[in-house]
Amino acid sequence: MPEPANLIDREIHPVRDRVLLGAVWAAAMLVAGAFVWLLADLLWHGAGRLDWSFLSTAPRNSGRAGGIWPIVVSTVLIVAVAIVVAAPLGLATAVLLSEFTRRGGTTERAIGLSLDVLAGVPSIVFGLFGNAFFSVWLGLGFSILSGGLTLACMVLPILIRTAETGLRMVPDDWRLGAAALGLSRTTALHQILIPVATPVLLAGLMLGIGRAMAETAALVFTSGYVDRMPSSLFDSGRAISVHIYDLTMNVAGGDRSAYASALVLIALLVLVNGAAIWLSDRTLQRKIATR
Amino acid sequence: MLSKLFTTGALIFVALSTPVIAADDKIVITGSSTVAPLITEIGKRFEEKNPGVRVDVQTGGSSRGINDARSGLADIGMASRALKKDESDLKAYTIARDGIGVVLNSANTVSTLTDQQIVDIYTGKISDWSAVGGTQGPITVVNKAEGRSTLELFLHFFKLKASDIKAHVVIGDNQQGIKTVAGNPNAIGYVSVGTAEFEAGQGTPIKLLGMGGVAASVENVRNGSFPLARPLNLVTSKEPTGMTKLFIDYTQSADTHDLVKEQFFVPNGP
Amino acid sequence: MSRTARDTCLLLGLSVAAIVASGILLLIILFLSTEAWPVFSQVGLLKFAFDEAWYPTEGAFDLKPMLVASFAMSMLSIMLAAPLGIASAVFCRFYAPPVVRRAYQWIIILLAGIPSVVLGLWGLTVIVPLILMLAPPGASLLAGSLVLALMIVPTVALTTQAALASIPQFYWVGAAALGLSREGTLLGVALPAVRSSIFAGIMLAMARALGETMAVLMVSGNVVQLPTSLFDPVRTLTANIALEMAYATGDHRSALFVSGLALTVLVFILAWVARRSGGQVVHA
Amino acid sequence: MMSAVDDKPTPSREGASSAFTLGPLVAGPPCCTPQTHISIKSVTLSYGRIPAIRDVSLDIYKGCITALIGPSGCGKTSLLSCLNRLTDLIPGCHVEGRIAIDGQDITTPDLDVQRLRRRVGMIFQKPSPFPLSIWRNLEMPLREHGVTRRDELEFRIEKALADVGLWAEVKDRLGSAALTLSGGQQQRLCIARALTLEPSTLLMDEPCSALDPLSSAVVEDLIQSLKGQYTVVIVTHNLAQARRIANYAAFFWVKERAGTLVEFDQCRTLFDQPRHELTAAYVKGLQG
Repeated sequence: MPEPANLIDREIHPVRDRVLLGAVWAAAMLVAGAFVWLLADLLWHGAGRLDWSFLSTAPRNSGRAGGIWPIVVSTVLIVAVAIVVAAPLGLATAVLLSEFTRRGGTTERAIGLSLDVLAGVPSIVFGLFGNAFFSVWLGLGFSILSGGLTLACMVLPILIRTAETGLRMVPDDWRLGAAALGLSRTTALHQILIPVATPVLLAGLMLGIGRAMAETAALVFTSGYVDRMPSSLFDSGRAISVHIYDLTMNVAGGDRSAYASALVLIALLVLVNGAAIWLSDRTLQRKIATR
Repeated sequence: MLSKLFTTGALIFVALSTPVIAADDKIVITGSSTVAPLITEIGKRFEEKNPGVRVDVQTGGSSRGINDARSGLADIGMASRALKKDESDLKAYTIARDGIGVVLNSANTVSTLTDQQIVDIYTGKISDWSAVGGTQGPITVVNKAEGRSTLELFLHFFKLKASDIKAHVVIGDNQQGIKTVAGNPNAIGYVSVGTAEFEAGQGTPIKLLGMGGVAASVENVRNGSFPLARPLNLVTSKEPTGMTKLFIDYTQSADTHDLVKEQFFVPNGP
Repeated sequence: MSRTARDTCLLLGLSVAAIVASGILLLIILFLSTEAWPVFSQVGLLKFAFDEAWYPTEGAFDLKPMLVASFAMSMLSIMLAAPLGIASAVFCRFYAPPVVRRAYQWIIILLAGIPSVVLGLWGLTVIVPLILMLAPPGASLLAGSLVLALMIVPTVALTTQAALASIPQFYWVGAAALGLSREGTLLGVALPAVRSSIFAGIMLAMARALGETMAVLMVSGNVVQLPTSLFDPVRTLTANIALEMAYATGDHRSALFVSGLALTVLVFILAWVARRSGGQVVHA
Repeated sequence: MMSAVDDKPTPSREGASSAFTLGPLVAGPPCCTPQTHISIKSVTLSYGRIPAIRDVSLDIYKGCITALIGPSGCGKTSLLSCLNRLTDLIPGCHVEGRIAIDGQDITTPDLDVQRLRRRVGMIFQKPSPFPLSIWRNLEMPLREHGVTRRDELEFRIEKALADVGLWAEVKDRLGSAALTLSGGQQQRLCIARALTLEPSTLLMDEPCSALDPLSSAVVEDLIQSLKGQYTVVIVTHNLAQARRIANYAAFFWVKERAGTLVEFDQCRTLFDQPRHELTAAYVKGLQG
């Protein structure tokens, strides 16, 4: 895509343009600076604790010693359950909103409003609700499954909103073109619209994964506190963020392990998001050809 | 591509969903987040001694422990407080105690406070450290959130009501109190004596104040001379039997005293 | 299966998904209401709005200061985060050299995944002492807003970025053909073209800010009072639940669920107002 | 997109300069059977409550090219969309009246619209190949319509590409992206895509107006060559073009804020001896 800057390089509003340039750089540097500061803080306190055994062993002495391996496994399982449930549900709802409802119509307004409100439900309320609904009412108990399902409810609005945006952005030309060829809407979605919207869907997925990985309050009451290696999805498993919370708030002398766990969490995010980017690039290459 | 991925995902999902044969005996314990780390450690040692037994510890607060023990959702509840009057239907087993002491930032020049001074500070009558012999600076009163057992203990000891206290920062868990006081030279708070002693030893800038002439130390909590302490309890709805009884007995035995000390609590008995 | 039938099946499936997705909220409201009912039936609704103060163990249930705090904190944080997030997206797309862009992209993605506990911890040990130097006690409305802003910047940035990426090429070409500079194109064409998507992102971010619990609990001081300045400690509705739920019993516990309901109502009103005004912006 | 350079006219066309002069008028019925293929009876189309076309009746003859002409906003494109039920996609769009293709009513709700759209292909003003490879652009619709045998797919795709004069140009790069083709090539690809489905009718909505004169001429030739095999309905603002290629022409005008059919006749008659003064004034733009 040709950048506008390549096409035009004379300045008509030098002051405005310079101010905007400065402001954008300043804002970006501010955000980056805050992140680097945060990361440096984590590294400063936690790097000394990081080694292979921290990754590969189970916690001892309430997490002050030992590692976090079972907790990493539980975290990945919980997030996987959440995404496996929420992604199809979210995509389906987004497709309904963008392809089958009119913007500003009653259906769109009702569903949209309920999603906006759902996005604002506090995570601790999700936790209490998840406990009452999944753990007790559905009888799943404290388990990775209840935790994952609770998180699925939580990330749903994010996934739906972003996917809807992505699909609405696909030019109507292709919708009309597909219809004129007698393609079913299913085919048009599957072959063209969804692949074209993939970058946006991916951005939403990353937000969702990030949110799910970072969640604490919703998991304390659902996937629980047990730091043993889970043997099935019906086992309770402690998520990293719950572990971090416990270490910082309840365990005296747990701070270094907490910082180190936070670093592991960030590494995990890099891995998961990297995989997501790689996967979408592959799908895009196979499905969509623009160059 | 995506559909293949989903199929694989679904297969893994199904494989993992198949519950493995449940452990011979599973004890579910829920409740206080203060007690949970200790019980987790005791549970692990108990599991080693009794193969086939699983101890699942869940948190959620003392009231959750009480409720779950009462409703039968948990075999045992954990509470970092004594039972209340309307909880006489339950049975409590004290496994350890936890002293509560007043802490200041170590930069603070004040080294002792009388009970009256503490009351005056917490009720807002004294608002500057110079009034109690320190260097000038506005006092930041750190208080616990409504309902928390340390708050109730504190209020009870100083004969105050929750609404009497004029706090500047309200905190939840113990470590938040320590971090808040450590980060603010003019703060005053009250936290668990054991953890404060440990943190001070680790170089965290806080110091414990004595109370009523008794130094705040684990030793003084153990021998009963320190006035502010709370029991850490396991709670059951009926007389425990079988594995549950075995576990409760084990938690109260001397076998676990080292674990109790590791968590900076005060073991039962001498 | 014929193609038309396949489409019908698709629509059916999508509708079911949408019903499930919007049904969750109803379930949650039902759950909150059931849990809150005991205290409602005993002390009535008005007590939560017109009581003197919040001392639930002493039978005082005033939620006003916390409603105001929740509202103020989320507004402040979105006012900080929206420009930062939009600027971040614009930076990534138009200003950053390729290497910087990739790095910055990762920063945003990772920032989205930093647990609120970690942000809270950082806020408590870094931001709060800094604010303390300006005005005690440090833990304050400002600290909460700053930490929240950092937390929701990625939401705004990623949604804006996604929206900018999907602007058809002829917009850029068309704008360039009109002799618009990069900045002119941005302000005059690109951002207006995607304002509805940006708006949706901001709504998501604001909802997140309203619902955030742990980080806010750690840095905002949690004193139940109407804030008179940025440096006053405040307690949000979410922090209220998290702080007191652990030991709350009986009416106190019920009252905490009323906090949850109150927050839901607040979000509902904000979302509704935003949709009405936002809708006009979008269709203008 | 407007790169005319790489859009070489096909060898079959001699003297591209003729695109700039008025060609000889194409005679009416003798080249095609005056047999009704599509019958439009009292069609009124409205968006919400606002009618866009009012009471249009028109017969479209088999194998002929029928041009719909008239000023912008007079409902030509809307009428075109009725013929393959693309109107279904527009929320709030409502069609009354009867449209029959080969005697079969296509306005009934239980009609298989996808089968209809296979029989009635459509070409849009803006070339809209999918963001797929050239091959996949042609293959995907075929598969959707049940053609899955490899040899048949290859045969049909090659034939369609050859019919639109694109085969020689793209046969070595079928795997590259369709969006890398020039505008004219993209439009011919879209026509080929419609042809692979073996439709009986092609609807064209200003198919040349987004193309440069050379590409436009190539596409125009292509449309000419479809005559006889396919029934073509074309909307165009280029009166010279309509006059060059169409057998029949229908003139639309806006009356009471809705499009209506003013005059329908053989192309030559409509241009040379318009019966209605509105038509006369409109085509005078061409003649004057």
